[in-house]
Amino acid sequence: MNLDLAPEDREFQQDVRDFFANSIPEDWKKTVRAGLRLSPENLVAYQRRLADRGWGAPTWPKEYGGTGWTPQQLHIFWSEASAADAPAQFHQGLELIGPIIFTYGSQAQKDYYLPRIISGEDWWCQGYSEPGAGSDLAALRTRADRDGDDYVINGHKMWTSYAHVADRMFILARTSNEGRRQQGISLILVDMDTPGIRISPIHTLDEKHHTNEVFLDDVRVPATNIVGEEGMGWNYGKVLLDRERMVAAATAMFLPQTLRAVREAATRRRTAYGLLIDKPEFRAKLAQVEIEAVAVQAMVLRLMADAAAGADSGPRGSMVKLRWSELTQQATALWVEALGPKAQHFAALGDESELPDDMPFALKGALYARVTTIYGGSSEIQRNIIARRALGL
Amino acid sequence: MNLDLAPEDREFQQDVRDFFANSIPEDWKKTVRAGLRLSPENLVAYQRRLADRGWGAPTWPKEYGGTGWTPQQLHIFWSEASAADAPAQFHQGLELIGPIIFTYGSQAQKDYYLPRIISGEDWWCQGYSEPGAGSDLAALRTRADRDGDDYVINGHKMWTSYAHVADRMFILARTSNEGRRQQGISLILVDMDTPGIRISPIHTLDEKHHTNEVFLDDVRVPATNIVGEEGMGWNYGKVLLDRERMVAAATAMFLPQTLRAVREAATRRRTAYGLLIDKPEFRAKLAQVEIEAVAVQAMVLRLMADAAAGADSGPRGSMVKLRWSELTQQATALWVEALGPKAQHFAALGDESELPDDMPFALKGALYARVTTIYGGSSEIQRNIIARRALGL
Amino acid sequence: MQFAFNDEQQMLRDSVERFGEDEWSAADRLKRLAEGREGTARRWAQMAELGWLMLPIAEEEGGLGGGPVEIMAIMEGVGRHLMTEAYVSHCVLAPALMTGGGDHCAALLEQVGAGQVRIAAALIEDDDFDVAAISARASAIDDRFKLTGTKTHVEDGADADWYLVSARTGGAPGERAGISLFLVPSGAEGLAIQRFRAVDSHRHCSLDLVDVDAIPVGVIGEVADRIEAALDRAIVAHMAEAVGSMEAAVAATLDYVRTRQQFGAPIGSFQVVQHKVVDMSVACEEARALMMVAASQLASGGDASSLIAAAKVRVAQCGIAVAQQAVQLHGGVGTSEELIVSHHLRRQMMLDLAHGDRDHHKARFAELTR
Amino acid sequence: MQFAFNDEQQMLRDSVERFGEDEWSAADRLKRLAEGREGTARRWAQMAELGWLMLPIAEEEGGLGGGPVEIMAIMEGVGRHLMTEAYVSHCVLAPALMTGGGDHCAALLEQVGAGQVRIAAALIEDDDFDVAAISARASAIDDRFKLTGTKTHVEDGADADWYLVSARTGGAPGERAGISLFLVPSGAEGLAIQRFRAVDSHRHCSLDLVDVDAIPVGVIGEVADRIEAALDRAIVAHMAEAVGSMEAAVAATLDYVRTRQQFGAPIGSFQVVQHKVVDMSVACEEARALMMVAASQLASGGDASSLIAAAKVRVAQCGIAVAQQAVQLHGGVGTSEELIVSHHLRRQMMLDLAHGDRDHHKARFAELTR
Repeated sequence: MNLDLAPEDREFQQDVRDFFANSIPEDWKKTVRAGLRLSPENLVAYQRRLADRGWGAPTWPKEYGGTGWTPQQLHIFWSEASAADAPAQFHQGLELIGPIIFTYGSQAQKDYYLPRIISGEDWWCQGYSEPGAGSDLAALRTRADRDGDDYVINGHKMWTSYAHVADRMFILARTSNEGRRQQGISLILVDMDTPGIRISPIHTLDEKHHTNEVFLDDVRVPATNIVGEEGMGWNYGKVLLDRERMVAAATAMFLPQTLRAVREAATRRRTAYGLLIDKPEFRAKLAQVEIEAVAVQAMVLRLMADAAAGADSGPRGSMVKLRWSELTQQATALWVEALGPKAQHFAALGDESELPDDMPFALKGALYARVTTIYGGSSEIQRNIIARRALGL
Repeated sequence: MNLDLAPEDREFQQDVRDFFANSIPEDWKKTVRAGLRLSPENLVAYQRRLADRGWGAPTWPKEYGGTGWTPQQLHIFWSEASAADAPAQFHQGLELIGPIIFTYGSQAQKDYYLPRIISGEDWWCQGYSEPGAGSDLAALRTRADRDGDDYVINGHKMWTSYAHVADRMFILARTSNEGRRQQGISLILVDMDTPGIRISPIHTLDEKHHTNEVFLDDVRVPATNIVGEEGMGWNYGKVLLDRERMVAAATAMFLPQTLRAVREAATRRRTAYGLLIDKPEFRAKLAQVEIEAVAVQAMVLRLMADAAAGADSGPRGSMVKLRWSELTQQATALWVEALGPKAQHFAALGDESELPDDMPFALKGALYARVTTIYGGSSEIQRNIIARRALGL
Repeated sequence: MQFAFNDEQQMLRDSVERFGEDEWSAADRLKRLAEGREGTARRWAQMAELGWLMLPIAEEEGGLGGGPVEIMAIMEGVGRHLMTEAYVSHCVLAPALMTGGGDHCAALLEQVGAGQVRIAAALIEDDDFDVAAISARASAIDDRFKLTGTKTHVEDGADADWYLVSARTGGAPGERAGISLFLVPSGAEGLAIQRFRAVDSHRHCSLDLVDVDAIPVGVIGEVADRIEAALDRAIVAHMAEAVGSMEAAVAATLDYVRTRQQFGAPIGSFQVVQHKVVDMSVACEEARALMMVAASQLASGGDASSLIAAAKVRVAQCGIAVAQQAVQLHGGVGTSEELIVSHHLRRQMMLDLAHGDRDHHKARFAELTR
Repeated sequence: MQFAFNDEQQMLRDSVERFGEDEWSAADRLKRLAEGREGTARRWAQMAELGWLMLPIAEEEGGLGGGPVEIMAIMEGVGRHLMTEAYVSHCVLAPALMTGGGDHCAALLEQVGAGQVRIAAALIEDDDFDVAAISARASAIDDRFKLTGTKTHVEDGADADWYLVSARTGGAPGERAGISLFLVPSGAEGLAIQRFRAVDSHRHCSLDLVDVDAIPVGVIGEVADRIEAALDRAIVAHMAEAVGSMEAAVAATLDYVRTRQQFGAPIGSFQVVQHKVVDMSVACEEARALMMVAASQLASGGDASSLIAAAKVRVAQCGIAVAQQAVQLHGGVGTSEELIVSHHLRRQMMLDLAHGDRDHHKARFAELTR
């Protein structure tokens, strides 16, 4: 989608384009197009490159080390990153805990943690979900008991992505059992090398290790690690509501990467008809997904324009999440289709013969994509939220 | 779908085929393929022809004038009717009130009403829905008050199909306000020429007059017109649950008629590519609908086999209704698509120039089809029923 | 990228909104439709007076030079109130085809802007939406042209005074070269008109032409691109209408599910109903975003063709889905003439067909992005 | 039309069910998979002992002459318990290709039935599912044949002792005439095998053949029909597996939504969840009905090809939709290796691909019903 750009934006666009032209190794691109995350080492390397360029925190205000970019600039940045097959930045530090810290954290927390997020020195993971608290997060049971100058944390977190590589974790824990379920929950920062933390991998259908259970047994952290006030942790999540639209927007902008991969696979696949990409039925299906992706890009433009105007986007962030996740699933499924019989060759057995590059990626992408309608508020929960908040039902 | 037939069934099949070969005028066929009902006069004429052949009530036991056919024979009968572009029989007398009368009615009711249904002499309509009682039928407010040897009925019925041509109506009315909402409801037979009945047409989006509001003001009917016991009307509906699978099955078997019409239209339509029917994208879409229609036919075969074995079909009648109605909508929509730009020519203006035969039919069919997921228990209600009764949720 | 109207556009929008409420309130719809051509003529005169008819006409040709965004401000209101006046055909498509066509065109366009003349485009033959799939022939005799052929569908053509007819001065059916455009008055000798009504109460026609005198418009043999560019403008305007109609259908449905009681509660309290309304509103947002980006791109003069093809497909899909669901959630009453929702459905179905259905534009998108 | 098993078939079904519960309980699945080939070998021997391997082989060739309905009784259990043993490839497809192929085939089939030999069909080239889209060549030298070519995918071929290879003795790629079938041992000179694991833990391979000695099976140059008929049998067997798997996925989901508590209630009490489970069970019913009608039609000997093509498409669509929804309704835990539902999803995705995906069979259906 070409935009009408002001001359200064056009200059900025060229800067960004130049940067990406030299910053993305070929082997990253394959992974990226599958809608898969790079390995943690590579994501950290990417974050460092951006930080070196001064672009480590594109959505943050300047005073906290961010770029202070306008939404227009952000849109340009993401467009170019997407076009260059650059990955999305890993967001748990940058988009989740970072903004909470710079909004509600103490000066000491700001000074210490924020630069380390930007530089890639600290990798954060999120300790929210629990076995009995998924969609219904307020049902969480992890306790943080005050003991002198410390909190002593006990509990069991689930679906803690990248806990196995993270340096720090932000968790929601119950500091009181009184009042409504949402009350008495606090937000606490935990170093991952604190004694009493045990991490157990959760193996998932895509055969990648990206998520974990985290067991906390008498994990003792200084009371100063609490963010904001005790018992107010639930409320701090609200700052994220407004930022979530940015996460959704950024993620959705990377969708065309997967569609390029589908096109490439279909251009390679020979069929009795000729190349798959020339087959009218396949073209119609690809066009359908591409058209819906254009629609999502248009929705993102509206979000960014709202942000630029300082306007409330209402439920549009949720809508982009809903549509983006569905489309990722459709696009990766179409990619598997484009591979044909070879999609049954997921891994070589015995001798390490060469597999086509995109083969396991297409399948890993299609399998991993199943979780996109579940995490970050499942599609069912998103619809509940829209019904309640936007439609007043 | 070809079936393995026993020799006697094969003979029966030939009889039925011979009958239909000579019984369906060309102008009926066009209407039938659109999934539209014939005009009342034609439906009555069709019923008379069947009755003359002894086939007026294919699903009824012999003792009440039915054919006493086996499910296998019924399946053959409907298959042949469908293939011959014969209409489905109008079901409100045959499948709704008829079976209630022969199960719960008095001897006098049986002797009088049943033969008149089979012969086509009496056209019945169903007075169930009301403005405030649609999906939630138990909310009905029409009252039947006992006055000597009569009931005096007051109320307002909605969606009374064919009230404007019907001779008789069976209505649900409240004879008591005590107990649960379902209690105190009675089933009463009403002659349409009784004073106090006023019929007001409901104009619908397909521009055909097939349904009505019926206002009942002090409508006085003999108390002997009640079916079964006072206050038990709600329960008599239950006999229909088991028969509904037959209505669903019969209706679903007529789906291929519409698909033939789509094929014909696409075979006539010229495009820049050639005939529409040869266009791969269109063929893929048509194949998809035809394949789903094959699936529904297979589901019907299972239903009939259950019936033959005297087995409970569980929710399979509801499932056939769900799928059949969705497919009718898809098939008629595809038919409109197949017409192309000409689908915008619904009716001639001014001089009565000739319109292609299938043009208004395709559109009437597509518009009328919207009601198939609403009437007879909307798709939402069907899913509620399956969730509760079959899945125990 | 403009996502909000400026003051002037907002005033225009408000004025259309008032007109819609006065003239096309949902409750009076059947009465309005029953008035037939007389009603349309009355409203058309009012619209001329309000300056809307001349809005899209270039300033050089006596119009106001309004662009896609101004047209959008009008068409959303047309959609919300389901006005049957053929604004897009006569005031967007015809002027886009005729602009720069010389004195005769300028004179006619002035009359169009004043509401005195209606011109409809006769582009479609042989049941195909492709502008190049035509075989009507224009033969030059001295400086004059004679047309012979059949136009299967003329959008909003039933009551037109003039027709803009595409015909071949060269080339074979399917080729883009050799297509020319001509003006033909509705009373021309050799012209037979069949008039039709569509399910949305729009009035169309088909034309049979046998040696009909015609006046050329634009460069002989080279108007395929111009026709497609003009159609793109008409399509974007129709998309704004579709979005207006969708949003009205959602609003009506929201009202209904909040008030309609079944099983002792408003049906809007049932989760399945809620999620369906949510999906409707997501579809609205999708269609609105596409429509606005397309209008904006068109306004900026950039190449918008693949974007418009994409938007045409998706807006139609969303529009039909929303209107179908609106009917479904209203239940039986949703299928009645009296309620507005089924009128939205019928208009959405016909908007899909106007200037190429979903399949046509999907194939076009695939071709343009090949 | 047979919709219920007879006593014998019911006993067979029960025996498979017991075997599945003992050997492939969902809780032990990861352990079973970790055993790799040893586990498969042990279970294969048990299956031989139970007589299942010889069940589909013709009586004349030392088998039990079981038909599609008996195979269905076995395959539903295979699907319910997601057994990875390649019953269809070795015991349905290979025998159907080889039956009546003479002494050599009969001798091999006896060994197949006894579990001593596994034979896989190498039919696919060039990334296409069409049986005629092959160019591998068989050259006759005296009475012997030499094969040269590439087979991109051999279903369950990783551990086969023999391959049934389709190759051309005449004709051009795309033509049905000139296709022949050959037996090649896995250790043949000139044969290179690449072995792969799929996401469902089935083990496949591709073959490169250069002047490989081969034994002809069936009539030279005329086996295209035989191959398609054999594939139809394999496809119907796979559909029974798909239905078994779908029903198990629905049962697991029902259990889960009845017990999993969120917001103070089992999630199965939420209407949206209920309707999704309903749609899953409708899809199951649709797939089961199609599968049974197809098996029955195949058993009766009538022409079943378009019916089977239709069923293949729809069962795959239903199967994938059901398994995806099962994962979705389980939430995060649905994506974990430990829970069975994602294994059903992976198997359904691969079953779609086995012997032609949805698109291939949709086009085939369109062609057969033209």
